[in-house]
Order: sequence, then structure tokens, then C-alpha cells
Amino acid sequence: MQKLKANLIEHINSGFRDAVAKDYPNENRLDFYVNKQCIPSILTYAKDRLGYIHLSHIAIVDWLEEGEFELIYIIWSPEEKIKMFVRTRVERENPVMPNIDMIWRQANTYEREFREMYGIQFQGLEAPEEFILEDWQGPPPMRRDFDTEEYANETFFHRPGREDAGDVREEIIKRSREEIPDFAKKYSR
Amino acid sequence: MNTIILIFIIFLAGAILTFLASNIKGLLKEVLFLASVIVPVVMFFTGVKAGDSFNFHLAGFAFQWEITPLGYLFALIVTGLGVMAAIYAVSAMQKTKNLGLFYFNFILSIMSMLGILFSRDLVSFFIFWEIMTWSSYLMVVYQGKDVQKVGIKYFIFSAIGAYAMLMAIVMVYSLTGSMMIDKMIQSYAGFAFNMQIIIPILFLIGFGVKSAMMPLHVWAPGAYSHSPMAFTSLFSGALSKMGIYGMVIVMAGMIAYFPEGHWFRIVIAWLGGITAVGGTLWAIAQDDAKKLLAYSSVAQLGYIIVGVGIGTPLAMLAALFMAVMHALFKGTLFMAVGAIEKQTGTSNFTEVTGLIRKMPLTFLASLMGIIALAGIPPLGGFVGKWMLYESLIGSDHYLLVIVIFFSSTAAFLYCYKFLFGFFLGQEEKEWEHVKEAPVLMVIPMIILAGGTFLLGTFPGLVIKPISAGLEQLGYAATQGKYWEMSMLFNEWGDQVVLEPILYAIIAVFAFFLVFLLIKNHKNTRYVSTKDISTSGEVPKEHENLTFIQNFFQPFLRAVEPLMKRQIDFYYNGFGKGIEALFDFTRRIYTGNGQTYALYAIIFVVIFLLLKTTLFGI
Amino acid sequence: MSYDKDSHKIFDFIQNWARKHSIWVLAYGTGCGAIEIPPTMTSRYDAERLGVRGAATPRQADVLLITGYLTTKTLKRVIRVYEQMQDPKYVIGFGSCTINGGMYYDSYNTIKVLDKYLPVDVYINGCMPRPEAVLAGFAKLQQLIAEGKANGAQKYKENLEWYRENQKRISPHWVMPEYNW
Amino acid sequence: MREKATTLYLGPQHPGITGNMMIRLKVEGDTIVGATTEVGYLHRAFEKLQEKRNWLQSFTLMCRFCVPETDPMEESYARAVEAIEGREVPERAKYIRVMVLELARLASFMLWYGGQNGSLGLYTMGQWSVGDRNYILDLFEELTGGRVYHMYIWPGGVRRDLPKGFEKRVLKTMDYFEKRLNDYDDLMFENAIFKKRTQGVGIVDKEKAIEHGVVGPVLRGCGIRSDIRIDDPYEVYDKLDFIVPTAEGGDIWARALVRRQEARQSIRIIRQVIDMMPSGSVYNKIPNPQKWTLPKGDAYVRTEAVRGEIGLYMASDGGTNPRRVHLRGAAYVHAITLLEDILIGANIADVSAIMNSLGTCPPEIER
Amino acid sequence: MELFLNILGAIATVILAFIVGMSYGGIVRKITARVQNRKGPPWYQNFIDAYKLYSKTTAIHHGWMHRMGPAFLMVSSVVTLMFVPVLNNGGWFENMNFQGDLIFLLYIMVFGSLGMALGAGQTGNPNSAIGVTRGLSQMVGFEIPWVMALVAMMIQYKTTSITGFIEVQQESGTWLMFSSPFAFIAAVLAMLGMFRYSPFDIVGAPSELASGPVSENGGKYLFTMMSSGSIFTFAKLTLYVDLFMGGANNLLVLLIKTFALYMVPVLYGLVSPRYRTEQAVRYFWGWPLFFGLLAIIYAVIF
Repeated sequence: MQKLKANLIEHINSGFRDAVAKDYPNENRLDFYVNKQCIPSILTYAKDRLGYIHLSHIAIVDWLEEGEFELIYIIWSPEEKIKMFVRTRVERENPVMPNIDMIWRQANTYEREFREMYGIQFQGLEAPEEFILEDWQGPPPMRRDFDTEEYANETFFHRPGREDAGDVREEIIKRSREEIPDFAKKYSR
Repeated sequence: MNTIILIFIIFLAGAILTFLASNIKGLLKEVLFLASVIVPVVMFFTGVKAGDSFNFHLAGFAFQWEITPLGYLFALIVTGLGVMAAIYAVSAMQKTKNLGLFYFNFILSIMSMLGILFSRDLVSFFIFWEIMTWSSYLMVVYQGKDVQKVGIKYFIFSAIGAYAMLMAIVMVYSLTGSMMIDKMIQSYAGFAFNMQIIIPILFLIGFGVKSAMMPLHVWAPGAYSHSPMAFTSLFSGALSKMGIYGMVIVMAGMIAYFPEGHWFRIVIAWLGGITAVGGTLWAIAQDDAKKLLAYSSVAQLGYIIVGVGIGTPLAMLAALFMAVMHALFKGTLFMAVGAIEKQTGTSNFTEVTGLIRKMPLTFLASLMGIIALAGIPPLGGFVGKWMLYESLIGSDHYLLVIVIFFSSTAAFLYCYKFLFGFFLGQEEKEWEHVKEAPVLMVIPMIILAGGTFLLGTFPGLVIKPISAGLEQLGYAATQGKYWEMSMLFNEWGDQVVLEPILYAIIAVFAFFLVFLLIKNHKNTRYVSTKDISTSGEVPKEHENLTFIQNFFQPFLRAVEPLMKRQIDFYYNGFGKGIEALFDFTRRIYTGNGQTYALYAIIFVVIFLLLKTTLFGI
Repeated sequence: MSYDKDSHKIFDFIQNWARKHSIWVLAYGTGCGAIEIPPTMTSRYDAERLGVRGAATPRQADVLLITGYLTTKTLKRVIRVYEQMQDPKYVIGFGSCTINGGMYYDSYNTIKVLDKYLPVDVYINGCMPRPEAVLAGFAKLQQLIAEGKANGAQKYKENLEWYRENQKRISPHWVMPEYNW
Repeated sequence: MREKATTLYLGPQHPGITGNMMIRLKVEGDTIVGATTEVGYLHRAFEKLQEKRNWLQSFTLMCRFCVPETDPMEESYARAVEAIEGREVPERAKYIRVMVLELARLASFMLWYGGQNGSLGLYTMGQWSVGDRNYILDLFEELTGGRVYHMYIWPGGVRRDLPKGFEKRVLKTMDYFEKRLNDYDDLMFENAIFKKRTQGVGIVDKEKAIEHGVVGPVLRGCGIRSDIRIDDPYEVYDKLDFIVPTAEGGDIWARALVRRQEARQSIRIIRQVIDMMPSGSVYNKIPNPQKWTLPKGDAYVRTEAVRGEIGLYMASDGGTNPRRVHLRGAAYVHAITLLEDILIGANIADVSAIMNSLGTCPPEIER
Repeated sequence: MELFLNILGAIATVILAFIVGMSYGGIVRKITARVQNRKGPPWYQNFIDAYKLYSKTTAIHHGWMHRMGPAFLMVSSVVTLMFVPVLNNGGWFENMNFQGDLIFLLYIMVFGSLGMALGAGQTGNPNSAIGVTRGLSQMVGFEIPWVMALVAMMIQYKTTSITGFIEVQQESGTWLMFSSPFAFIAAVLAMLGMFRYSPFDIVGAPSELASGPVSENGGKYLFTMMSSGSIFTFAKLTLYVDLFMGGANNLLVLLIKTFALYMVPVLYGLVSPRYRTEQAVRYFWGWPLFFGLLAIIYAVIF
């Protein structure tokens, strides 16, 4: 496993000098921090030359405090059985990313979702604008600075709570005469 | 003066006058046209009865025109449909260029058809046949679209038919020394065996072309769909019946005396059966209403050919009854297509949808036409189909029954496609402006459709003259054995009583219609065709909700082997040969009408020369 | 019964009895509650013995079963479907999410209180309600029908303006189909 | 201008759709010339809500991602949390987790039997299998208190130990299912019409499978032996003896054959697990959830569900709430690009069957 | 007076057919449920459903043809019923048995389908149109073996009227299903398509077309169609019994025979998935066609 990983780091670094590797020794996982421009080429390289043929996930995290989105392309090689994380960061203001749906067709779906939910533009992405939301007017809703609770309070009706609403557990005890398990007792009000 | 010759003179004079008046503004040409169609027809109905005759000599030939009972029957089709089509044409053809030529040809074709029916000698028969061919040819190329392909196809096939007929006539003349049809029939039994085979075959090729019998049908779809619809109703309804008329004479007059006639009949009947199946299958695949009806005409003529081919009294009754019915409903349907084309500018199902609320009368006429075509009681198509099946079962043609039944069941498919494509489905915005066709176009349709309704319950009205015609051809009397005014019998005496059926259908229909109308009348409301259950989605503006593309794809996939063989056979093999022939002939024929007319005249001259030089008369 | 005012009582009784024993549920799994519908319809719980069966299109259906949370996008479809259904028609709200938003109380994309948008005849609570609860809900609906009290559709018709306003609130730019009612 | 092809809306209100989604079909004849998947009818913004919940609260949202089989999601969440925190799981809990996962898998297969055959018009099958599924749900009810949502596999183990005699009841149920699966085979796989309808329909070949990132039974249906339980084993799968069935052809029939075998393998695994189950505690206590924080870090775990691989990416910023939970279900790749691709040229009659055989579950897509 | 009695008899026949057809429908639902491990609805559930549909208070229509569609359907069922001898000795149910023959019946039976298809067409629902094309295609499929069976019988017994066939069976004392077995097989195979149970329920296949041609019909339209379906079921079953199973001398025998026959498509449907359209059509042009041909050959030889 470690041999394979070292081999992999060597391969990647020979082609992409600024790719920083980070190893997780106990797991079959290897991270690479790369520049966003390298993404298509590094993924193509990994897919065509290294046998990382399966795009398992494209994860996204909104680091609001740092003003950046982090995109993590997780690819998997059925031969080497190693998860490779290709991580990149893109600024939150007017984010633009290269498009990779010609490498893996399914990436199209991820990119459509990110475009709608985070407002990230992918260069040359061909897909209808609306994906999940319909008639959405506000900011991209999955960004951390969008307050969903406030929006919900403004837009939807809420049913007022009951006057006699008490602790459910007590009611349950009264009805079923069952003891609350110890581990749960701690949390009861 | 004899009424017969007077009719022809009025036709001719009217045609020429209308042609001359065609450039004068105002309604003069329309009035002249209608007059020159209607006056002779009225004269025909009032002044002529079966048995009248007119004889004269010209250029060494004895011409004999006589109204036989059979001819009278077909003349009824021609005149009736002719008048209706003429009324329709006046309204339908407004604002068309070259109207004079249209009117001229129209009158001429009616005249020539009557001429064919009245001729008792082969010379005038052939001359009128040629006039009919030219005039219809000029109609086919009238609109000037695809003339090279369609017009030449039609002309080539007509020429083949004419050559074949001419050869037969020459043969008959050389054998009998007379041009009289009666004489030919009488002396047929004495011909040599090879002559006994060749002469009917040649005649049948001539007639088969006109009645679009497979494999001579190739011209029909194009020609039917390219001539103006006002004429096509006559073309398909009446003109093609001339082929049937000829066939009836040949089959009844000659084959009846032919020692191996049995096999001959089977071949003809099977050709008819194949025609019916092929026409139906092709009709199902069409997206253009004209083409669909054209192929449907081929199929319907196939049924008639089957009946004529079988030749038992019941089969003959069936065939001739179907000929009348076909004239009625196919006339209606072609007129309806014409009306729709006039109002919307296209006759393609994939473009026009949802006209039912805009053109209700046209829909009603088409609906009745379609029900008649499909052979569903209580309309007249059923009577013809019933008699055909019973005659086929009674005369031991079991497989043919299945073939015909397949064709007739499959016909439901294109029947539905016709109604659905034009009238049903989504009511689209682009056709919002469409209005009902002009009155003069609707009335002929409704009258013809009404005819199918009347004949469905009282077929005796038409079977009576048919029966008279058959008696002339040597069949025994059929009244009481096979039919009454509103009853039909088969060989074994099983019956269908049509009148109570009609009443039962009307009663049940009315009862439940009233139920559906009255129940909850207050809370029943009309909603637009956009308010349908589209799984909860609201359809977008540009999305098409009418299902019409490739309408019967699963069925066509199921019959693919059958269709494929057809395509291979006709269009890859036979069709290729024909195309090659066209290329050759295109060098000779320049593609305009006058040349063809000239060619035909030369043809007649050669014939006259032949006659004098070869046979020395 | 409020639909036919001139009709007689015995006639009403028969009519309500028939309506009660023939409940055709529209096949529309709007939310995760749809997972408990197959068990309700199949062998162990067998709702068909109570006359409950599925209907494929809104024109034939009697009951609109809102199985769980409704997102705004689905709500539009539900309203269209509901208005295509023919009287008498009933709505059953199924699951906690239809009552008060359930655990999605702060989601920006789901409605919280169904009866502001559609007239609900019966609510079934729980997340998710067991098939027994669903059957109990149907039984309650049957009881209401028999008593002639299941007149949500009537309420909707009378207060259409109010419902419309609420429906428009979730999505101001949404164009309603004009052919309703 | 009106389009030429007819638009058919398959869903959201349609008996043939597998959940609340829509496929906008463009048809000519009964051949499909264009298909667009439209989703978003079930979008509840789970991942957004989880950012507002603490670690335990967001666990309760987890199982609601996709209802036919809820436990793999819980399992993923639990393992991701454990990976970030480095929390140990007792050995017995691991076995119980495997048992629950396999029971859930079997229940989901029962639902698939119903859906696949219902889409082809064989309703008897659905009535049988969905009815039989209740026996598994009964077990779940006894074990966890819920039929559908269990919230049983939580970080640090499982919520409670097995009740007394539970193993015996599980084994008895497994015996019953083994018998029933043979009945299903008689009705379904021995049926000539079923073969006719499924063979050569909805073909996913190997190249397409890799291009689209196909997972699970669909991938195994194209002859590629791939299963997270073997490739990237979790819990105690590496100690168990089972095979990963594959089939050639890539059509609905091949996928059905794969699932047919897999259901039997699940029974086999459950028997082994019960056989090998050690004794001991079943959970490591978690601290007060109000104050429970995880170290900064991230994890990506994969779990094999019935529909295929489920991937869960989780990032923690060291706070009491997850920074980000990002789930990728099998349907995310199957139901959009792949489905749109293989529906072109298919017959209208086969759409529903193809969707069912791909294992489309719309809430996984929009979450 | 005689006319009045005739009309009364006709109404009695229709009511009988309605009741029997509806009850059969309910019993089939019950049997289906039992096969599927369920209790199932009561046998009279169809009556309740029908009455419920009848009592629906609103209805919509997309135009006249849509409104008239169910009436067309009803014409087909009722008129077919009028021409099918219910009992051998006629009696109350004689109606119009002697006024039409099999070929007439073949054509009147499609009358309703075409009318219904037109009604469905006007709704503008693409699912309806697709359902109609499927139904018509399938009809072309099963009519061929069905007609072959009938033609074989016609040439074997030299009659085309149903009463004629009953007489033949009464004279010879054997049912025609034994004396012309191939025709019976072909006809029964065709019957599978005629009753539209699975695998031939392609017209209204729920998972494909919602409910096909009836997508837009609810309330009174669906009620009319449901009743028409029940009457038509009874008429078709009675026709089969008259042709192949010697008719019936009293109602009890008729019920037993028709029910036994009805179980063939029902039980076959319970264990079969649905065909695709072209597969269904091709199915009828396989073995059923072969048996039809055998029947004709058999009839010609004997």
C-alpha cells in the first residue's frame, strides 16, 4: 500500500510540480492539493495513465471565513484500491472552474448542481440552467451566508406550537410505564 | 336529335366555351362550367334510359353507342359524383391560375367516362379511353409539382395500358373482323387457346392500370395526391371505376367461357387480395392525408378486384356495390382533405391538428366517410364487406377471406389516423384562425356522406340496378336469393336484417348520449385541451403534445417482414427498372402536356394506318 | 351532504356509503411517505379490502394523498393535480411534515403547513406513519364521508381567493394555469 | 414554433415513475428521441440543514435521504464521524451493523422485486414480495422501534443490543425468505415473457459504464466485478465469506440476475454474522451532544447499498456542527446522465423497467 | 305490444349482462387477491365503484367527441349483446338473435373501440393517443386467428349464424370445442387478447401510459365505460359459449360455463408480465395463427 502511494506521488509530481501530496498512513487515501487550472489535466492523467477510472465524488465545502470554496475530486482505482483526493480552492467572489464533464460524463451533474447551489461557473458547461430549484430568485442557497431559517420564516406559514406542549418523554413514561434508558436520561430536560 | 349525342355535344361545347371564357372576370366561367356539367347530367337522368342507342359510321368504322344496364349503373356513379365534384370544384378552385384548363379537363373527363360507358364498339371505347387518360394526365400535372416524377409515371403506365389494350383490340379485329364488343364476346369461345389467354390478359393489363391493380399501381399514389383534390375525388371515385367496368366485362364476358377460367379467376382474385393488403399497409405508413387516401383507394380497389375476380353472383354484387360505395366515401374524404388543405394550406397530419371544433361539418362528413370505409355498420361500407366475405366463404376461397379480413382490420388503423391527425388531438394556436370550409364545399361532402348512410340501411336501392346489370351479363336473377331492399342473404340462407339494426343502434346511442348529457349537466364544463393530465407538469409553449409522428410504429414494426418484402420487390427491383425506363423516356418526352397530346394523336394515326395496311379494310 | 341540496336523505345515505367504500387514491408519491404506500396496498395490510385502490390520473381519483413534506416545486404540481380532480375529492395529509414542517421546519424549500394551501380533510401524524396509521386515516376519512363532513373541496371552492394568495406567496413569479375552477 | 416530436411527461404524478421525479420524453412513434431528467421535487436542502444541527441531530436527518434502504446512510454517517474523531467501535456492534445492513438490503431487494415486475405488469410478484418484506420490517421494529427510519447505527456503535432470542427469529425469517426466493424465481426468472421484455433492453456496456461512473448491480451487470464490500471493505465484511455475482450483457435481464444472486448472498451473510457474532458492549458512549465537538478534518466513506456505492464526504471545522456533509448516492450518476443517455432509442414501454433496473431513487439526487 | 315486449326483453338482457359482468369483475378481483396472498375486496366492490363514479358531481369534457365516446362504446356492447343468443331456447332473451350473423358481429364489435378511440383522441392527451394506437394494433393481431377460427367453423358446418351453430351442437350432441378442436384453441388464444388481461393489457398499461385512452375520463364517462365493459365481457363470453360449448339451456349452466371460460385469461394474466406492442401482435401471428390454419385445413378435410 505504502509502495503504491509513493509510486503515485512520484508519478503525479513528475507531471505536476506544484501538486502537494498529503498521505494518510492508516487509510487507503492520498490527498493532492493542486491549482484549479491543473484539475482537468491531472484528472485526465490519473484516469488514462494511472488507472483511476472511477470518479467517486466531487465534494464541495464553503469556507466562508477564508473566502474560498474547496472542491475535492475523489477518484478511485479498482486496481490499486486507493482513493485519491484532488483538492483545489476557488475564490468565493465570481468563482470560475474548469469543466471536466468530457472526462467523466457524470461530472456534468455535479457541476450543474454547484452552479445552481453555489453559483460556481464552469467553463463550457452545456446544460439547462435550472436543475433542482425552480423560479429561484435569491442567492445560491447552499452558500453559508444564506440563512435558510430566516427565509423559511419569511416565506412559509408556521403552525404555532401547542400551549400544553410539554416534554414528550414524560408523556411516554406515563403511557407506557417504560423506564428511560440510562444514556438518554442525561439529556432529558 | 338523339339525347346521347346531344349530351356529348353539350359537354364538348361547354368545355370549349368555359375554356374561352376563363379569362373573363366575374362569375361567367363558373356559371358556364356548372351549366355544362349539370345540364347534360340532368338530360342523362331525364332523357335517357337503359337500352337507348345511337349508331353512326365514320372513317370506315361502325360506331355503336348504347346504354346498357351495367353502363347505366356506372354512369350513375360518374354523373352523380361528377356533379358533386363540380359544385365542390367551383368553390375549391377559386383564385387558382389556369382555371380554364382545369374546367376544360374536368368536363372532358366526365364526358369521356360517359363515352366509355356508352361505347359498344372498341374504336370509340379506345378513343374515349385515351381522352380520359389525357385529361386526367393534364390534371395530374396541373399543379406543376413533381411533374417529372409523378406525371411521367402516370403517363408511362397509361401508355403501357393503352398499348396492351390496343394490341388486344387489333387481335380481336384480326380474328373477328369486327370492332363490336358484343361480337367479340360472342366469338370469344371460338378463339384459339393461346388467343383465349392473351386477349383477356392484355385487356386486363389495360384495365388493371386504371384500377391500380398490383403490380400496376405504382402510378396511383402520386397521381391521386398531385391532382387538385376537387378532381381527385372524381379521379379515385369514378375514373378508376372505368378499369373495374372493363374488368367486369372481360371477366363476365370472356373468362366465363374460358375452359381454364377457374385458375384465371384465382390469379385475378389473389392479385386483388395482394393489392388490398399492400395498399392498406402502405396507407398506414403515410403522413400525408392525400397519400394515405391514395393508398387506401388502391386497397379498396383491391377488394373490388377480388369480387370481380371471384365472379360468383354474390361476389359480383359485392364488387359493384363496393364500387358505388367507394365512389361515395372516397369522394367525401378527398373533398374533406381538399377543404382542409384550402383552409390550412397543408394536408400533412404532422402539421395540422385539432380542427374538430373549427370545422365540425367537415369532421362529420369525414367521420361518416371513415365509418363507411372501415365497413362498420350501420353505414354502407358494411354491406359491401359482408357480401364479399359471404361470397368468398361460399365459394371456398378461405385463405382469401383471411387476407381480405386482415386488410380490412388493418384499415381501421389508417382510418383512425386520418380522423385523429386532422381533427382530434391538441388544438394548437397556429390553427386558431381556421374556419369551416365554404358552404359549396361542405354541401357536396354532406350529400355524399348521407348517401353512405342511406345505402347502409337500404342497399336495395343500389343493388337493384346492379342486379339488372348482372342479368345483362348473363347472371341469373339475384333478388330474393341474395338481397331484399334492406336484407342480405348468403349462400346458406343466413341473413342480416339491416333496418332493425339501424334502429337498435340509434336507440342505444341516443339513450346513452342523453344520459351523458343530462347527468350532471350543470357541473359539466368544457376545458381546453391544454388542461390534461400531463403528470402534474404545465406544458411549455413550444412543446408538442399531439402524438402523430410515426403513429403506428409498433404495428409497422410487427409487420416489418411483410413491408420489407414489398419495398424490395416493388421499389428496389421493379421500381428501379421503372426509374430506368423513365430516364430513357424522359429523353423522348419533353415533359409538357402538348407533346404528350401530340404523341397520342400520332399513336391514333398509326393505329388507323395499321388498320388499313395490315388488315386491308 | 352539501353538494346536492334538493336530494333526499336516503339517497344521500346510499351515495355517501358508496363514496365511503370506494376510495381511489391518486398515484402520486410526493415525499418519502410513499415508501409505506406499497405495504399498505399489498398483502399484509391490503387496503383494497376497504375499497381503497390506486388511480393513475387525477380525473379518476378521489383522494389526494400528500405523502410527506412538500417542496415548493412539488406543491405547484400538487395544486394543478388537485384542481384537475373531480368532485367529490379529499386530501389526506400524511406525516408530520405536512402538519408543521416536521424536521424540515427551517428548510427554505419545503412548505410547513399544508392546510394553508390545500384543504386537508384528514391528517395522519408520525414520521413515518405505519400502515396501520394509514388505514386508520382512511377509516377516519370514511367516517367523515359517511357523516357528510369531508367537504374540503367545498371549502376550497368558497375560499379560493385566500388559498390562491397563500399559494402565490411561496413563489411570486409563478404563473398559475388559468383554467382552474 | 412547435416541436416535431411529442412530449411525454413521465412523472412526477405517474404510476410508472420510481419516486417523485420527472423524465421529459420526446417521442416519435413509440421510440424515444430525447429524454431529460428533471429533479428537484424532493429537495429539502438536507446538507444545509445539517450545517445548522449538531452532530447528533444531523444524524437523525441522515436516514431520510433515501427511504427504500435507510441504513447505509446511517452507516456512512457513523463511519465518517468515527473516522474524523478516531472513535472505536466495539466488535459486536460491527457484526450487528453488518446484520442490519444486510437485512435492509434484503428488504430493499423485496421492494425492487415489486417495482421491477410492477413496471412490466406482473403485479402478483409485487404483492408477494412487498408483503413478505413486512417480515423484515417486523424484525427492524423489534430491534429499533421503527419500520422505515431506524436511527440505529449511530456513531460509536449501535443504539441498543439485540433483544433476547432475536438471532433465532432472524434465522427463521431467513429460512422463510430462502424458500420464497425460489417461488419468486419460478414466477419471474422462469417466465418467458419476462425474458422477452428484459433481454437486450436498456443496455449499459462497459465503456459507457466507466464513462458515466456506474456503480453497484448495474456495473456488475456489465460483467465488472466491483463491490465496495470487497474492494474497500468496512466493518467485518473482510472476514465474511460471500461472492459478488456478475452477469454479462448489461441489459435489464443481466441486472436482474445479479440482484437475484445478491439477495441469496445477503441471506448467507446474515447467517454467517449471527454465527460469528461475539458478545460484549455495543456502543461507546458519546459525550453530551450539545457540547460534542469533532476535531478539524475530513473523511470520505463509501458504503455498498442495493443501488450501488454511496459516498459520504464529511468535513469538520472543529465545531459542534458539521461543516459540511455531502452525500453522493448511486442514483446521482444513474438517473441523470446515464438514464438520459440510454433512453435514447428505447421504447416507451421500457422506460419504467429501465429506471427500476437502474435503481433510481430521486431523493438521493437532490437531497 | 310485441315491440313493447321485445324492448322489455332487451332491457332485461342488458340488466342481466350488467349484473353478471360486474359481479364477474368483482369475483376476479377477489380471486386475484387470493392468489396474491390478500383478502381482497368484497365481490360487490365493482358495483360500489360504479355507483361512486356515477355519483361524482363534476365532469369535464374536451369537446363533443369526447362526450360521445362512451356512448359509442355502449352501442357496441349492447348491440353485440342483442345479437348473441343468451339461452338456447331464446325466450325472454331472444332479442335480435336471428337478424345478424357472425360477420356482422365481428364488425359491430369494433364499432365501440373506434368510437372510444375518437373520444380519447379529442382529449389531446398524448398517452390516450398512444394507447389507442396500441389497442388498434393489438386488435389487428388477435382478430386474425379469431377470424380464422370462425371461418374454419363456418366452412365446416355451412352456416354463419350463431343460432345455426347452436342447432348444429344440439343436433350432434357434442360441443364444437371437441368436434373442431383447433378452431377452439385458436379462438381461445385470440380471446386472451380480446379481454386485455396481462400480458395483453398494453392499452392502459399504468406504468407506461398512466391509464391510456381513459386518462381523461372520470365520473360519468368512466361509469359508462365500466358498465359497457361489463356488458361486453358478458356478451363475448356468451358468444364463446354459444359457439364452442353448446350454448346454455338455463341461466345457471350459462353462468358456470362463462365463468369457467373467463378464468382462462384471468389466470393466465396473473402470472404474466406485459408484452410490448409489437411482441403482442407477433404473438398472435405465431401459434394462434398456426392453429387457425390447422383449423381451416381440418375443416376442409373433414
